[in-house]
Amino acid sequence: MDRTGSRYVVSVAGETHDVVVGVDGKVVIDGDAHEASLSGSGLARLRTLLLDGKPWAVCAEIRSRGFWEFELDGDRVSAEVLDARAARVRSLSAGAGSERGVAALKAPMPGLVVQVAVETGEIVEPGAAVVIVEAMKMENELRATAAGRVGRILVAPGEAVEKGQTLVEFGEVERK
Amino acid sequence: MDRTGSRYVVSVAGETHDVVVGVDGKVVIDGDAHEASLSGSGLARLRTLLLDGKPWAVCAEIRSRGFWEFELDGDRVSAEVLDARAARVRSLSAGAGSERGVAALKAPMPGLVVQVAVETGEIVEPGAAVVIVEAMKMENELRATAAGRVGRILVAPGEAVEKGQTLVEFGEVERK
Amino acid sequence: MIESVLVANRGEIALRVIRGARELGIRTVAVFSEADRDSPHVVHADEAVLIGPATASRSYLDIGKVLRAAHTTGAVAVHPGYGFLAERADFAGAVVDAGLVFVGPAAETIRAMGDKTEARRRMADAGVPVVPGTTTPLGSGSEAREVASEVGLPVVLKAAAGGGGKGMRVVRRLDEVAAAFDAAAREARAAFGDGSVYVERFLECPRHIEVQLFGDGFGNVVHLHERECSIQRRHQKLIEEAPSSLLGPEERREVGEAAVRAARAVNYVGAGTVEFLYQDGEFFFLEMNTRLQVEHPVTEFVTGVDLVEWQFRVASGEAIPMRQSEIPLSGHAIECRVTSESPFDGFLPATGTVRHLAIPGGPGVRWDGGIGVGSEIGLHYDPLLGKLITWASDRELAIMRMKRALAELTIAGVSTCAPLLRRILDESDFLAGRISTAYLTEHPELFDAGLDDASHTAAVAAAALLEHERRAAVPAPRIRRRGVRFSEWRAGTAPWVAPVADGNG
Amino acid sequence: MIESVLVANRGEIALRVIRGARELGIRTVAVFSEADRDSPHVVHADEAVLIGPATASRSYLDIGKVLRAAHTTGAVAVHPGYGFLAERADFAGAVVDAGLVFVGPAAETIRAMGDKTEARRRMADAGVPVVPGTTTPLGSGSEAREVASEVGLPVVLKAAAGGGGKGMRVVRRLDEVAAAFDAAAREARAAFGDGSVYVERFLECPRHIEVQLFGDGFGNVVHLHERECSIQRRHQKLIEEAPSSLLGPEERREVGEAAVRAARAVNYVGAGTVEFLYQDGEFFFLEMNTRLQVEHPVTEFVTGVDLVEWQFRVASGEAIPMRQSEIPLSGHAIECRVTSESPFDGFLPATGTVRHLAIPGGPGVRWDGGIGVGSEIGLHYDPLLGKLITWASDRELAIMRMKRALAELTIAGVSTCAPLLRRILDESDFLAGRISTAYLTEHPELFDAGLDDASHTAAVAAAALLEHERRAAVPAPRIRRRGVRFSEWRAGTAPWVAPVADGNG
Repeated sequence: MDRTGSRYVVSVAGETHDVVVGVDGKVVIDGDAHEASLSGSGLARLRTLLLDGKPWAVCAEIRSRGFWEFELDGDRVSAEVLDARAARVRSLSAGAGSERGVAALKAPMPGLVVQVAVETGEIVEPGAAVVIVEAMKMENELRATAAGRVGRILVAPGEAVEKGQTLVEFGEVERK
Repeated sequence: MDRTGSRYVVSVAGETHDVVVGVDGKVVIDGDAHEASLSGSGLARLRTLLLDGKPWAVCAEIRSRGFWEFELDGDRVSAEVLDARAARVRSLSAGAGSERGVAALKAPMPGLVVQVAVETGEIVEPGAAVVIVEAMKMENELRATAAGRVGRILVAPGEAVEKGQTLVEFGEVERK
Repeated sequence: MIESVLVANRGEIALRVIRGARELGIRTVAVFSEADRDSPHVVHADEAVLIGPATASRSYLDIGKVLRAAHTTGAVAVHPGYGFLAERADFAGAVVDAGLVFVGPAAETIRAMGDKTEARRRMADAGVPVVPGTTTPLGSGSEAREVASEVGLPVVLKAAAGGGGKGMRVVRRLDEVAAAFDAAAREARAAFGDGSVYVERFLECPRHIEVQLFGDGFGNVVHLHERECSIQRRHQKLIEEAPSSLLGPEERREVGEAAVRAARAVNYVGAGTVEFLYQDGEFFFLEMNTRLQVEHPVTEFVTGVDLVEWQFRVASGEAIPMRQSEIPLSGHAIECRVTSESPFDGFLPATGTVRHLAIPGGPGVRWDGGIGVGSEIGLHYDPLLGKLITWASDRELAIMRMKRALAELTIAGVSTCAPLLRRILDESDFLAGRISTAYLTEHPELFDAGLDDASHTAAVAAAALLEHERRAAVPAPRIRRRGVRFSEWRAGTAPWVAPVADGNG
Repeated sequence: MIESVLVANRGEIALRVIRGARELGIRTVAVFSEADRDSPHVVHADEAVLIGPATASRSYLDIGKVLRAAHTTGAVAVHPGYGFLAERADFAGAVVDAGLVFVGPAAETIRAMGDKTEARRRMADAGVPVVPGTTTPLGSGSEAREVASEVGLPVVLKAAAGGGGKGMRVVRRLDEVAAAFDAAAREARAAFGDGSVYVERFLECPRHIEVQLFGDGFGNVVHLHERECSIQRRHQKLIEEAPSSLLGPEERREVGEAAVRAARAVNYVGAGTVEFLYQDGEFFFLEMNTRLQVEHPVTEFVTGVDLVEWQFRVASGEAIPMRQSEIPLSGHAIECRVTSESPFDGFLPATGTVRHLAIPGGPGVRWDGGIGVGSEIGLHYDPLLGKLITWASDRELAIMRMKRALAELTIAGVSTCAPLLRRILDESDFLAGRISTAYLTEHPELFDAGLDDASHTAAVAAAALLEHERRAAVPAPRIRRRGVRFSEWRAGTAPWVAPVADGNG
């Protein structure tokens, strides 16, 4: 932290911003200076962000280092904050190690598998039903987002699944 | 903790009780067995004590080891909990080192001293005004609880005082 | 007045009933599952009994356990709330057989109205208009297909034992009828233990208008005016109002009288609701709910009547304390259901722990909630976290008040549908009262996720300040983690999630 | 309608006014001191301006700073709330001189009614009965003694600029008059910047009955019925009701008309209240408050009128939207003031941090609060944390509802007067409506501290379980502390704390 303030790279809703937090109540976002202060302290309680005179209710939770989730006047926001150095490291490694050609259908919520509508080796069209999961007494049909060949099927009807659990893997996806 | 449960000595509102917390949801208070459970976990939020089927709202705060302060269905309760060993130590040392013949008037709340109504050496009667403290724009007269001779006066008008701060000491108090 | 009551429910409705009972000096007994030890409905009862694990079939739906809890605690009456056992005739019968008072209508009434096909028959006989369709459950998907082609598409398949949109499917193509029939039957069996399904013509853009009824067994049946519940998604109500902005005094009288006729046809006792669909100037009987409704507070606000108080009075053998002409209708009330669902993500059920709760206050605002700070929001039960209700002298002011109240509401730690509610309250068709059950499908723009510019900037500033504050408070770490971990779900391919057959109701 | 308003206040009333403004689409500007950065009234405004340190004289009472904040933010009107600058004629004048709208009566009206002796003169002239006493401020303690011996003891000394019990002393012995005069003058100077004190005969057991007024400057003056505010301690109201359970229709009409006469005598515009003492069948004018009262919600509940809405309408140049005969009076409302004071400890001011806040909900319940979780309750401002208000169809049910709501209210982390409120609501004289301003001094048993047996046992069990749980969670400490530390205050000799002159009002 130097006299001109601390520099961060903030990502919200897929957009990335350059932010400088000054020592004088100034926050500079992408070059625009704002008056900003955050009241009190403490997570898990309502605090007030005063930004250019306008108050915002903020109730924050930290997910992991630099990852924040908060309610902002009733909207739920996820944000990632890196310092300038970490952001540079990130940009250099982008693209490396990403999976290619393999997709997986994961459970978007915990629930009970009601039906698996595909078989291994089958080719599915975009929008085709793959698995039906029941949660809160409603059936939710999980559909394919793209054409592909069904690989491993990792669940069976009657099985309880956790949020994020892989249900079905797809092999090499041929996009036209 | 043995199979028969953990033994505590609990003081509430000046009364002391022998309490055994069992491993089976039983709490024995002064020999009487009760079904008891405390829901969830965490301080600073409302929890449910279920005692013989009756629910109580509890919001607890720990002041120091063994000292609890909580709201119990809207009543504010202070409690001290010692284990059996600590209670024995306490009972052996009782009376030792207690002050005799000296009393002090302490501020029951933070505030501003408006007036000191006594002088050193003066003998005051029970109920006599000693100090007037203003808090929340109301004047509060602190009076003597017993007859006595005024010793050191530790505050002056205009001075801000903290809760618990000694304002005036009294010398040897002659009780009739 | 009855001396004590066991409330065979959980969440906000259990708390609502307990509040009403306490205000009449009735001793209250709560029952709770292991998932609900810490729930507000437990702590506010005079007595509480654990009746089983989280799974509803082994706790809240277990009639034997509920009756044993009543026996153990000496409760003389049972209030079922809504959902769970509320519309199970066998439960009402078992309560009465156990020598207890059931706070609701007779088992026979529940049975007749709970069988939606039987209800349609009875209403048609009483001269109440019904939607074209079958009056008997269907045997198979192919039979359903036949009926659908007779009645004309689109059709809606409905669970005979149903309610709340469960076991309900709208079908627009003949070749989809059989699959939808199977899904509806499966859902109905899971939800109600009865897979019977029938078919009705599906009205495309009707308004959902329902009438609150009360009967007392002394021959008195009154209505407490109507509610407008057209803002629905997947047949589940989201926003309700009283009165309907659509009806003139003449139509209000007409629909009220039709509802009273329906209630008299089944000798109705207690609180009930007759639901109608209204389209092109015509009312059609939809169903009769033999219980208190989720949305009863809007009626309470415009009439000043405490419906739970009336339930207890009637269950205690008292007559209804007002005549039809004495029941007020004053101002306008709106209710927003706040559920643990992600509205911009296909209404996915959301889970989490309530970390902070700020409840709106001030004039004309009511909150009926079932959660507190620390509540774990899981998937075992209905996603309704609470209901926000406002009243004002007219609809416009009631909406402004609701906007203000929604702005004050904070439930941190779990996604809710509140952001969608806020958008609806700003939308011009809603403000003008141009609504129908198709409203949400006709307004897909309400579901576009994303923050407006001011909120986006505030979010960026808040995130930077939060992280800045954290770094100032915490000494720099010795060991730096390599990279940053995304959640599994964010990193994966987002599946496209949609209900099996998403009707436009 | 005015386009924007600066709310020159804090706490629950600032939030109340902001809510009302938002519901009318009026842009709101909050001001706040450094102690209130995190207050609900700040976050719910559209804009907020820091105006100084915690000390009120350098923030909320600083007219220059308030006006500069209005100028900076472009606010076109100022709402003063109650307290602080609300009854400062110079403030109302400065607002108007700055070209802004003052939401309240004319400076001249405030001046006339704010000077209690001048007010007594004017009312006597208008034929409104006043309590015997002086109509000019007194010069000294000895003069006060002379007047007291003329009027007859007991007397009450009152700040001419006063309100809210500040600068007020009841005296029963002639030799105490001079000392009480000095104390009252000192308090009045500190609270209002004006040490003028006058004297009135003190009525021993009167009821405090006040009438809500509204004038619009078009010649319309209406009353919105009366409030009963007899439950007071040290002249500060604790529980208020509407209507009074004492008055019949004839007396209600009589006192309402007297209040309207009083308002017409000063060409009253906006919301105001005429306070009366009622004893032995007679009403006496006590004072007129030229602002919204703390207890205005009980009137809002029984009339359905939003008084803040009317304030904004009248300030915007509209006429009052109802005639006298159209103003409803329906059911019964009660308000309990929840203050940060230890009622069983001489009403000592209490401080702390709000660690948990559970707000009651359900039908007929309103919470007007100014605190949130994390709020620091200090000694800078009024101890009012919030107001709990209930409505029901009659007084008995409203009281039952209040008992139920108070049982749900939890404010953890600071002592409040709620335990005393609960006891009052169980006390038979209160329940029977046998109340007067002497009620609390006549019921010293309400102040006996201590838990009942069931609560005591629950407290013992809770403490044991909390400590047991803590020990199970935390590994045994290596180093044992010797002995146990009491807080200084508990270990010391408890002083007997009492107000300098504790009147029975």
